[in-house]
Amino acid sequence: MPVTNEGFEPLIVAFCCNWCSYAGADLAGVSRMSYSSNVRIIRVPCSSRVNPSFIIRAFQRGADGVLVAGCHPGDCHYHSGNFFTRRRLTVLKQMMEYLGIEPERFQVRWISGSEGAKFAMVMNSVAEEIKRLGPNRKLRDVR
Amino acid sequence: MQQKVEGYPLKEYTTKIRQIAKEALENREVTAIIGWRKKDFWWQSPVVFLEDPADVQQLVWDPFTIYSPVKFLLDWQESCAAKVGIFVKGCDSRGINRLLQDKRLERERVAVYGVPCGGKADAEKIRASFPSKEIKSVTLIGEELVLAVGEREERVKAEAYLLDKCLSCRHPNPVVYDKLVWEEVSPRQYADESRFARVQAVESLVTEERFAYWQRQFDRCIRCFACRNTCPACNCRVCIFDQAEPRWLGKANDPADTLNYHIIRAFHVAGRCFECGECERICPAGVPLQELNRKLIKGINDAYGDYEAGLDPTDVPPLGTYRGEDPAGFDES
Amino acid sequence: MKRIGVFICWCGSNIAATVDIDRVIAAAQKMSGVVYTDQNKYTCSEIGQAMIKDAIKEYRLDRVVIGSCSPRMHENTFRKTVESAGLNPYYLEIANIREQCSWVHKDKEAGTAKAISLIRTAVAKAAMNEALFAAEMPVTRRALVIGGGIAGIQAALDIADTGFEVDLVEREPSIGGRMAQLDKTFPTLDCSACILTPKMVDVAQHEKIKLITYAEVDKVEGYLGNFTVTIRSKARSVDLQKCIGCGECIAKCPSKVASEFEEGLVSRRAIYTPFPQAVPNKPAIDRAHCRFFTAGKCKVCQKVCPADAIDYEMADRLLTNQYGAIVVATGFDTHKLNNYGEYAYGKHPDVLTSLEFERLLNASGPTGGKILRPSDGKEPKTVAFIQCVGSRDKAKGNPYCAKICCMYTAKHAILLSEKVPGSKAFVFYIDVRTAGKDYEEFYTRAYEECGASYIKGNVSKVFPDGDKLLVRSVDVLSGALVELSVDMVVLAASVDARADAKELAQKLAVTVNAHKFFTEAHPKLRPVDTQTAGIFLAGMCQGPKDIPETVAQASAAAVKVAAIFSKQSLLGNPTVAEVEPKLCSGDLSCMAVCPYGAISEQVVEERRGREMVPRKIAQVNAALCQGCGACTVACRPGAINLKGFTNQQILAEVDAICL
Amino acid sequence: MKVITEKINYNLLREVEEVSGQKVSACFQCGKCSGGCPVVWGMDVLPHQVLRYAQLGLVDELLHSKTLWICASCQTCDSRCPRNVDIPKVIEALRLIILRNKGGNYLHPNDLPARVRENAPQQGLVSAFRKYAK
Repeated sequence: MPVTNEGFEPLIVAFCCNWCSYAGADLAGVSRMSYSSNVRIIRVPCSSRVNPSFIIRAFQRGADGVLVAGCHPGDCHYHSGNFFTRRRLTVLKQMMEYLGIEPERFQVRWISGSEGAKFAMVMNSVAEEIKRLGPNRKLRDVR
Repeated sequence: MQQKVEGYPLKEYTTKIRQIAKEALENREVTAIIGWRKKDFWWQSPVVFLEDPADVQQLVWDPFTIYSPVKFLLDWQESCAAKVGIFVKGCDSRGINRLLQDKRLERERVAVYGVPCGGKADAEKIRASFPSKEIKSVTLIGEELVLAVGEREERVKAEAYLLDKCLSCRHPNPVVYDKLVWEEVSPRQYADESRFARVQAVESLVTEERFAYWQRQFDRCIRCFACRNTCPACNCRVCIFDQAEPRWLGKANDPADTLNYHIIRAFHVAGRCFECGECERICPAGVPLQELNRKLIKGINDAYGDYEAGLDPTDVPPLGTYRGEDPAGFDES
Repeated sequence: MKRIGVFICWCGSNIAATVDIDRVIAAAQKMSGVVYTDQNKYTCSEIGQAMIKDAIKEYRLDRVVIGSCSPRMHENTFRKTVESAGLNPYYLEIANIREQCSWVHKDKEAGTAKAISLIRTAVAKAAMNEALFAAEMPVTRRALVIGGGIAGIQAALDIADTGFEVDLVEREPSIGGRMAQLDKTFPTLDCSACILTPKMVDVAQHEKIKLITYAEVDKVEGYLGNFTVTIRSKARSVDLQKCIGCGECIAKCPSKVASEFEEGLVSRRAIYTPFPQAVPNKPAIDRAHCRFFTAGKCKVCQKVCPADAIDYEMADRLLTNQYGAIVVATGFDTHKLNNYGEYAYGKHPDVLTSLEFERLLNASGPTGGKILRPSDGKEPKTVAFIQCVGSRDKAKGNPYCAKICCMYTAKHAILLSEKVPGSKAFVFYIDVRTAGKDYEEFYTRAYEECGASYIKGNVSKVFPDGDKLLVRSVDVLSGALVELSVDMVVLAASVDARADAKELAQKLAVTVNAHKFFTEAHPKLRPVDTQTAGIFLAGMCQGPKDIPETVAQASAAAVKVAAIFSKQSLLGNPTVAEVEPKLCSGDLSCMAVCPYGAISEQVVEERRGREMVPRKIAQVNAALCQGCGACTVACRPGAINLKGFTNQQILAEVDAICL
Repeated sequence: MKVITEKINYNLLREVEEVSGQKVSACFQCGKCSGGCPVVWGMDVLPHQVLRYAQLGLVDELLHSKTLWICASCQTCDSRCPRNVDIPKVIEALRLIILRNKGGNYLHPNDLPARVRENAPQQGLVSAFRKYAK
């Protein structure tokens, strides 16, 4: 049966580090680069502040996709935070895929404060992928 | 390769264990001993605490001393300041290191007696071939399992009746001990090949099949938290799943919460799990938790280099460190 | 229940054009805890801010949510607004409905829905906001400078000139460092000693500077404003108070050792000053080579000393001092050429390193400033300079560029042409890098005016050939093979971090990179800071650089120090991690991931039954914590939380944003 | 080709510099001359290589090169050189060295095909002989 996701407006939660990706989002705004309004941003000081529990919780509460964005490796405002992020979220992502969650649902990207255009592009591509996948049913609370 | 009878004599092991325990208690080196004893049924050899030297006759070493005694050390240390002696298999000894690395154990308050282990028997596998009610005793002689079934004695190849985790065990000899009970045994052949076999089988499924497979497993989960309670790597004083503020995990039986529990539990032991398999053994619902734990071990090994937890209590687990050139499991462009 | 006020800013038409403000207000009024809502054309204007202050007072608001531009824009403005109305500034939460909403979404329907969601999220977080206070830390207004080369000298002088006390620690018997070894400096060719010596004297005479030579840092504890440093003052065996610096002892000392300062080209005595202009110009006994200390008798120096300053009994002393800030200026080592057998260094006396050649050029050097071949004392007519020896060599040297070699080799070529008329320099290079003011012109002078022949091609091998040296290479520009017979070969040895840089880094709780150069806090924007607050870097210890850059960095570090000392006390960052003792298991996973060394172990007394028992848990030093939150995820039981971004707050945000 | 101590002929290089009035050592081998030369397709040694060989003291190598006779002295290279080296003058100097050494003419009027001889403008002929003959 062909799945049509016409009219489906996904909800995407993006955890953005204050120094790079959140600034990148601001730059996208200042440059008036429009991107999908399905993306909602939560500001965190560093991508290493993002607890896997937050990600799972977002899915439980109905997020159709979750994105964690931080500074490029080596550029972390806190020197090494994103290096830990990289290991932790690599493990989490491997596990979620292993448990049968579509890889596109949970993504991690490096977006610097000067990459407004990249921010907009990534948001659009993530929104597009999630739209194609349809709603998150696997990790969503039933009640 | 046929192992000689004298290479792994369970009876002598037991005698030696009792002797060590007796001496330690009598000399007041320790105030209590943690070991195993025989219970009512042939497949039961649970953990026992002894304080009286006269009780050491209860101690046994047989094919069913499967249970890890390590986690009891936490309770012991919380409740009293005295020194305790503990008998450990290879896997249990890595649990000691696990607690040491997590600074949850004071080494000088524990006397560790290492017992080289030839593998433990799987009661399920035995029941499948022999009438459980007629089995009187089971023992291991060399590479043969010797069963007293009714009036007969049955001798079968042990390998077919050992626990899966023992077949893929890389460290049958204790890695930390104050005293070794017997000579070291040689690690099992083909252990490495079977280590990730089940993980690879699940990996080979497509996404939707994998999800369906795990849903079937987790559907049975009653969230009794036994896997957490028995796991030596799950040694937090207050587990996040027990906290009310913030409430990390919903209390109702929602499948998403069950998934949440299993993802976060596995994440918390990632890079720290040392494959003792206690979680899977204890699970009343038969959730194959080792398939999840080992997936993370495999993933970490592939990405960040081979690492085995519980071998060196002074190193830093893989998620507590990094290298600048680490690969990522996501798009880094 | 919190009393939350929500204020929506139009930002002129910037927000109002894409977001239906009235609908957002209507939605906000229904949110839990919201007791007041208002809107304004420009909330950041004085009128807008006054409106917030009035509402706080009139409606007894205890949390404020502002829907406006990015918090990166006006968070501080509005925090002050809230504070002036008597609330803690951290009771404020901003919803970014301009940069991350109205400016990026064209559709008013979607924009309005998203704005409502963002406001709801901010309200959910604000309800959990707690009053935060920055920790106040007293400052010890005394600086420690480690290393007495040009970097340390400049930093010490600049700090001292701002009126603050400085201790300058140098491990050799004299300050001066590498620059003292140099003859001339590029690109102006002014004499190194002429510009350095006055600064060395200034250091010695400055009333705010305490010079501690022949000493090393043993232990560093504490944090920004409050470091406790133990300095090991090595036994000099000469009493600096008594010594008059006459040099009698040196003249009579019977033990000779290769002079480190002269790069081993000549020898010094066991009791020695490293070089004639040394500061302090008083000797030290090198006990490893002193006849008395090695063989048990001699004492000639004691006999000849007119001031009775020789003290064989002297022992290392440990000095413990308090400092508010530390400047690390420990310099560099030259690359050891053990891996470069092809250049015949050590096999033929006329193959020299650049620093050895520098000493030949120097008027106070072993040849009195004449360029003479070590083998036969004759002037070399042709000299081959080989660049990048150990630099840009992933295989057996350093992968990085040593940065200074191109320029000093140009200098050497120029000086050669001046000192040996009719001579010819051949410079073998991979690339010539001359980024710097007047540098390209200087290099041009070498090949255009001074006749240096630059050959693009790394030398493959140097063959000793009688009293000549045969240099084999290729000129990659023409493709011609090159085989030249020269009188001398000079190797531009790469620069390495100090061999013991990592040990010092560990003492300081700062990091080094793969090549043991100290790591700056940010490669572009904080090149002088380390990631440990209050510890700064100057000069080569951070990475290859030339004298102007070194001096600039040293002065920059001095300003950073002075900025700290300009205050009586420092306010810390209030959004720091904190440990909940009940939850902490004490496994210190947090400590492993903390880039600032802000987490340590502490023992707390805890009730168990009817007794108190000690237990080890983690503790956060708020002065060191920068608030990244990496520890919060490393902590499995969630015992360590980040103020301002707590687990509770973020989970509440997640719950709200998904509604 | 090989640069060896014995082959280096700085005397000849000095002569080139004297005749041309150009400083060969000024060139830093950026290659802009060769990149823009309109007749480079016919050359065996490219303009920047001419200077390189000269710098290395390998003037002899150049004297056998076809390039000297292909160069049209159009000054394209010279007008673009960042180091202000007038390459046509250097090449001219090399030609002169050959011619002077030979003591003869490279181009004799009889070498020209009859049709060229008859139809070529006089000014062109004069200029050609100025370049190719003594």
